[in-house]
Amino acid sequence: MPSLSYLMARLLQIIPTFLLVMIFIFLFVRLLPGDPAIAMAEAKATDAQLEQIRHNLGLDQPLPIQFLLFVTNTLTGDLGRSIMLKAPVTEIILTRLPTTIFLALYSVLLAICLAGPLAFLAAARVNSALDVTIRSVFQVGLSMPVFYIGLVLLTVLAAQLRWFPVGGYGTSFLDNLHHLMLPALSVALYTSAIILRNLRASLIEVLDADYVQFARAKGLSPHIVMTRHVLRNALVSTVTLLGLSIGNLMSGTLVTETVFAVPGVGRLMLEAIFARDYPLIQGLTLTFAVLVSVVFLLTDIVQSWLDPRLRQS
Amino acid sequence: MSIVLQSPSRKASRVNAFIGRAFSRPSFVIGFAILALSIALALFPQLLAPYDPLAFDLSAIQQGPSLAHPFGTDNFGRDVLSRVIWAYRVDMQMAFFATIFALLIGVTVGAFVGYYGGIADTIFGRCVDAIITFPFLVLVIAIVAVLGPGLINMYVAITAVNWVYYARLTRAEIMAQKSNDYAAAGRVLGYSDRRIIFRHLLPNAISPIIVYWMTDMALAILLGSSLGYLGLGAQPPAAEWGVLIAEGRNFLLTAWWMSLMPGIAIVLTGLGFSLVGDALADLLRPKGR
Amino acid sequence: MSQIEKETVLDIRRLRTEFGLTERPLVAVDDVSFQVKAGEILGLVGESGSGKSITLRSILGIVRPRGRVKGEILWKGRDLVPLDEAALRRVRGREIAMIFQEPMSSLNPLLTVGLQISENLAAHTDLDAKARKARAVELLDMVGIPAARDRLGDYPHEFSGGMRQRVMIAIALASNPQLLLADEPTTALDVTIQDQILRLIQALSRDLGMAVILVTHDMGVVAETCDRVAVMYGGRLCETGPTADVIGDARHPYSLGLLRSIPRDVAPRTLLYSIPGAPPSLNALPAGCAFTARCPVAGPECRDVRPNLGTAGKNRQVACHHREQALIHFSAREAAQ
Amino acid sequence: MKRLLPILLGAALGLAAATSALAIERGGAMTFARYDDSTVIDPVYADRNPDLWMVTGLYETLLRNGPDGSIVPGLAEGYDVAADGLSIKLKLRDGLKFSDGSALTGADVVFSLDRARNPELGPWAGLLGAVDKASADGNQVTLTLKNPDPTIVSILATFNTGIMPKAAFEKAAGANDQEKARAFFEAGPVTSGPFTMKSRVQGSSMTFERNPNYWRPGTDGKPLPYLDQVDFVIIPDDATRILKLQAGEVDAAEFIPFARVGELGADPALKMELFPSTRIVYAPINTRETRKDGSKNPLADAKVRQALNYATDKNVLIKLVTFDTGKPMTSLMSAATQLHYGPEPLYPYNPEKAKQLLEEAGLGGGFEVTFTTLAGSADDATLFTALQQMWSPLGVNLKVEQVDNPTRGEKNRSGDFDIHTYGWANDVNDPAQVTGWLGYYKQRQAVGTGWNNEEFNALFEKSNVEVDPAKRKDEYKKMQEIYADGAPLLFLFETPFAVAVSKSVEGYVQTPLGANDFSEAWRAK
Repeated sequence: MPSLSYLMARLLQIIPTFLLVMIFIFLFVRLLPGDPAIAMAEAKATDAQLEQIRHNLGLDQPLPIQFLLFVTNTLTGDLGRSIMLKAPVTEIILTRLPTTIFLALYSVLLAICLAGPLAFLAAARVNSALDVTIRSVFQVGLSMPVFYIGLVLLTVLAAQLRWFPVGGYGTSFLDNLHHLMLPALSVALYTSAIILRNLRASLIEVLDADYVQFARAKGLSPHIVMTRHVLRNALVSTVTLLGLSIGNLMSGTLVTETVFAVPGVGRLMLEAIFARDYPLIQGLTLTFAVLVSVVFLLTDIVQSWLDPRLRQS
Repeated sequence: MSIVLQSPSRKASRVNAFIGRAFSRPSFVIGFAILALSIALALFPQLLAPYDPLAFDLSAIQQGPSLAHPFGTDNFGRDVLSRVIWAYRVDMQMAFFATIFALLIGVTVGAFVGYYGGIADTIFGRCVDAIITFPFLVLVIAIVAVLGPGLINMYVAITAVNWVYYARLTRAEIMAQKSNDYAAAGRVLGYSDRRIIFRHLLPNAISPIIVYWMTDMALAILLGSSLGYLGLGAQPPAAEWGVLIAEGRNFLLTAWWMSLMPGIAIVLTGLGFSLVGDALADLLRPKGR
Repeated sequence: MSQIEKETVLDIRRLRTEFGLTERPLVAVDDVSFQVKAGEILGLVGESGSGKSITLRSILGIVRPRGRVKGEILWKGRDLVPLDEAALRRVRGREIAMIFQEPMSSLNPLLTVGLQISENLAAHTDLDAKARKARAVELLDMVGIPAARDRLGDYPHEFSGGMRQRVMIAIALASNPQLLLADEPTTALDVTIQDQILRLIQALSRDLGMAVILVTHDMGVVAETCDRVAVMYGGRLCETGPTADVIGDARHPYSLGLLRSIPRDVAPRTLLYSIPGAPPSLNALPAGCAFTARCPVAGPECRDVRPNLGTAGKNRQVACHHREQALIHFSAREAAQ
Repeated sequence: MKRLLPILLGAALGLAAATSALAIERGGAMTFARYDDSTVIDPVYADRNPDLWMVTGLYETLLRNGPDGSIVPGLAEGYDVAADGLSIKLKLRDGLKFSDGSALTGADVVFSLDRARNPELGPWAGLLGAVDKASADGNQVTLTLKNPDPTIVSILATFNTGIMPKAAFEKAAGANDQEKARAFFEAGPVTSGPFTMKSRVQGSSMTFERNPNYWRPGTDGKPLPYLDQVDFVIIPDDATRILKLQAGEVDAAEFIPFARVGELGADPALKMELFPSTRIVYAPINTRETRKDGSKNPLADAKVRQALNYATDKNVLIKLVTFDTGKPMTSLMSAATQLHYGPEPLYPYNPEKAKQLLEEAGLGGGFEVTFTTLAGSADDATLFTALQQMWSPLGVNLKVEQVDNPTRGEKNRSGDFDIHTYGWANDVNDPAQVTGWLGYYKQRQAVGTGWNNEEFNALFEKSNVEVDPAKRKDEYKKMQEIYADGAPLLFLFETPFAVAVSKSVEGYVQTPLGANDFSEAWRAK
């Protein structure tokens, strides 16, 4: 297992990154054009009401003070109040986040289930008809935008065959698996195309590696050669890739949540953007950044668990 | 001197041999053909589209594919084929403009940072860390949200995020090239840093960047059409594949051609870019490592 | 060198290994026959691409990607060629072990050295976990790794290059094989370490009565270590014989070229001198002698007629149409020097 | 024989009554797919349509809007306006109860009305601006007014005067009214309307449960509502909402895009309801002498605005945008609004007349106009494309400028536009709201157009204190005529509320003001 000092060092690295992230978010919300007060007011509001809203949002304070307020509030978990939903941003995000995390994990799982076995089949017989077919299908998958995959699945599997519900979110775990199958699959198809590509390449590389030849020369059973020597080594780069594609995954859930009416943070982000709900946009962007950082961190930990060479801090 | 410094890839015979090898690969030929056709459609939609893409024809609403309208008509009687063809202009533009500035900025920054290293490199590293912490689409739509929807704003938003990826790639390549003999020779001969970077290091570092650019153009189409679909990219009535699919969204079962045809166009074009990109990646990969 | 005639353990007859399409195969090893006796170290020499590594891998049936092996590989009288994977697996590692050229890449970087030794024991012995551990320590001790007990939990990257090669040998020796196939075991190591490893192999062969096939392109290594030598070129054997005879009195133009071009007063570990021209590629082998294109004494028939490996003195075989001319040619050059 | 006939008749009549009573079935639940979620359903704080269209489901008002737009009794048995127009008396029904079983009394009414007219709280307090004091004596409620207000009766039937339980509300946690309101709502409020809120998952779903203590009887004589439960799911995407309906996952879907009305109407499992609404789609025209950038504004001339109106073929727009579900505007307000006057569609398509008017205005040579549309809106894109094609023969070069909603609001406020699209639906069952918004300069510069007509403004002010209904009606007729002639708008069309409902559900209504009324909905088993 990775050492504690390694973990600490890795955690410390996050701090300056996060400070920058906060500055980015803050600046980009404040310095660009558009008056949040008008965005939140009804068309019918008077100028005095607008002034009051600006005051309530702290928009009449100087920028550095606003930033300080932003940082201290954020650290205490206070992301302000949503203009659109009239509730604390933290609270809104916390109610919506589990859905998105569920969806993301679900699609990663589907993607691995799809890409894993196929990558093995393809790598076992490089350039065979099967390999070429698998690669071509996934190449097409890579060229399809997530929203389009979603629409196709929606039309065929939900609207016509009625195998799955058209959208929404379930009430129990199993119900969720059923409801979120199509949205998860739309993201998974794209993600699995990336995984397949990478896993196939690293499997081919590992299968040819000297240590696998050596393991075979030792007379080990194919099963042990496969699991202990091939799979584990091929996994290292795939785990890295999975970690790095978390951004893609989040982007994908944003689209798929919109297409399938899944009440997660992705759809919330779009709604917030259309309503110019600045506190909510700010909070959500930060949430996404935290999510991605956590996944990067987890990836590092898993990687250093898999690969002893990475354990030195 | 010139022997030491000349980058080998510039020799014409090598270029010819390279093109020969490229065209002997079926995947490259298919990809190249798709791209060539796409570019032709993007450049001359007025010659190739049978109808005005914007003209309403209330007598021909939502007609299925026929000889007169091979891709059918939409809910205003507009010819879907013509709209798909005109959309090539917008989408191919997206592929180009959403990436070219990111490439130029990223390569320049990456080259300088990679060559000089030091404090600039450290700051750059931190910025990269911070930017890749945001999911790409989230950051892009957040920027679009603040700037307002539309194509130009979308280019700005994508460029603002995307240059980082080019810069990171270029930096790594330049760092690798920096230690080579010809770079040292350039320094000994007293060439300016700029000349060493742009005349000697970059030409040798450029091939993985070009390969990435190809893939990135495919990604830009995916991203641009997604934004169009979400109402943040190209704006109706302009024809853009994502917008066309969004228009057909309400008629998935009754007028499937409205969303299917632009979808096929996206997949084909994306495939064109990635086939060419993959083939180039294979061909340009250094041998014997 | 032992004077007593020992039994032949490995007898390879007309070995042919090919790749690619059956209609237009790439032949990597063609018509190779040789024997190895118990306790004997056979050197298999040649330039890279001459087919020596593939010969070794053909013996164990681990030729990738999917090579086809033909001919006979008689291991203690039993032919290995027709055996299936399961049967071959009982031979691999247990009776015939193999070590590879790159100690860096041949050990799995993600697994502890202890596990990599004991998985071999688990596959071929009935030892329990505790006994396997004891045996692993013993093996590491035997190959000269200090503080062996403490190093079982270490990973390959925590060892130096030479130590890694020792670890690999320890793994190979785990189940007391009777034949060790060593594929350029010292090429990646620096000179002092090379020496130590070769001495280790020699000692093990002597002490355990284990036969060794040592593949190398270094004549010095052969001279120092091997009892007999077989020279390969273009996937075929050109000359075999006792080491001293072949080095002192080479007959094939290729061996002659290899040896005679080395100035006598230089230490024997000098790398092979490159004979003018390049070795032929597998898809451009002539029907006749593979060395024709680079041979100084080649006649018109050499290109089309394959010379047989013919007896040339006690225990010696040479495959050449023009042995005399070759001798004269190289003697003249030597005289000129 | 003579005796038999009445008996037979009576039997037949009884049978008829029995069948119509039998036709309604009680119990069960329906699932309703909404386009957006409510945030806080509170009479005072509701400010977005998804909030305020739900309020009357939970909170009953003293008076109600009848099906024909007239005012009918609600919690109050009736109302009595004093002759001087300065006070109103209302008597509450006997035995009224909140959903928790506690009695609904005059004190609750005073509490609710005081809250509703407190300008510190919600955006709607102005509607009760004329009220000086609300007081109660048992079931007798009296409102005294500062000045006569002809709209007050309508306001007492408007969502913002819904009656809330004083005791339960004050018990809710929170330092101020706003926090209390949220806590009260989140906890599943005690209500006076047909339903209570059982559960809610923000952004995803909400469940209304039957209020057993609701006062109003159904056709079977027992109290409403018929349904035990209404489940709401939030599906913002139009196509997904409809797919869910077609798949039978929901029983009704609101805001059906007009493009799909025909298709869903033909679906044998569905009823395509087009509820008359007060919703109008129009385009404010900047009438100021100069544009924001200082250049001369050709649209300042009423003749030019009239010309553009004549040059616009509304029927084509209605076909393109509303797929023939809309109607041309006949006045500044929708035909479903009280005191509407408009015998025929305004500015029927007449390109010759348009041309002539432009000649008269000296702009026969053409000019350039910018049309500001909402980015991402397909309807706006269609409107623009159609208008561009309709106006180009007149030499009007229409340019498009796409902005998002807040930017459009900003441009409207600052007068930085030529023409832009806008929509409106009444919140109150009285014409004063829409008339003030669209035409009264002192309110919002006549919906940002800068149109400032002295006569219109004076009439509007006068009508707001006019107690004589007949005179008020005259004043409104005059205002509508002046407005139509001044043409500060491009008059486009009225649209209905399109809701598709499963054939198994009956009686759901969306009122002209937009309110979702489930009180008389029922489900056939």
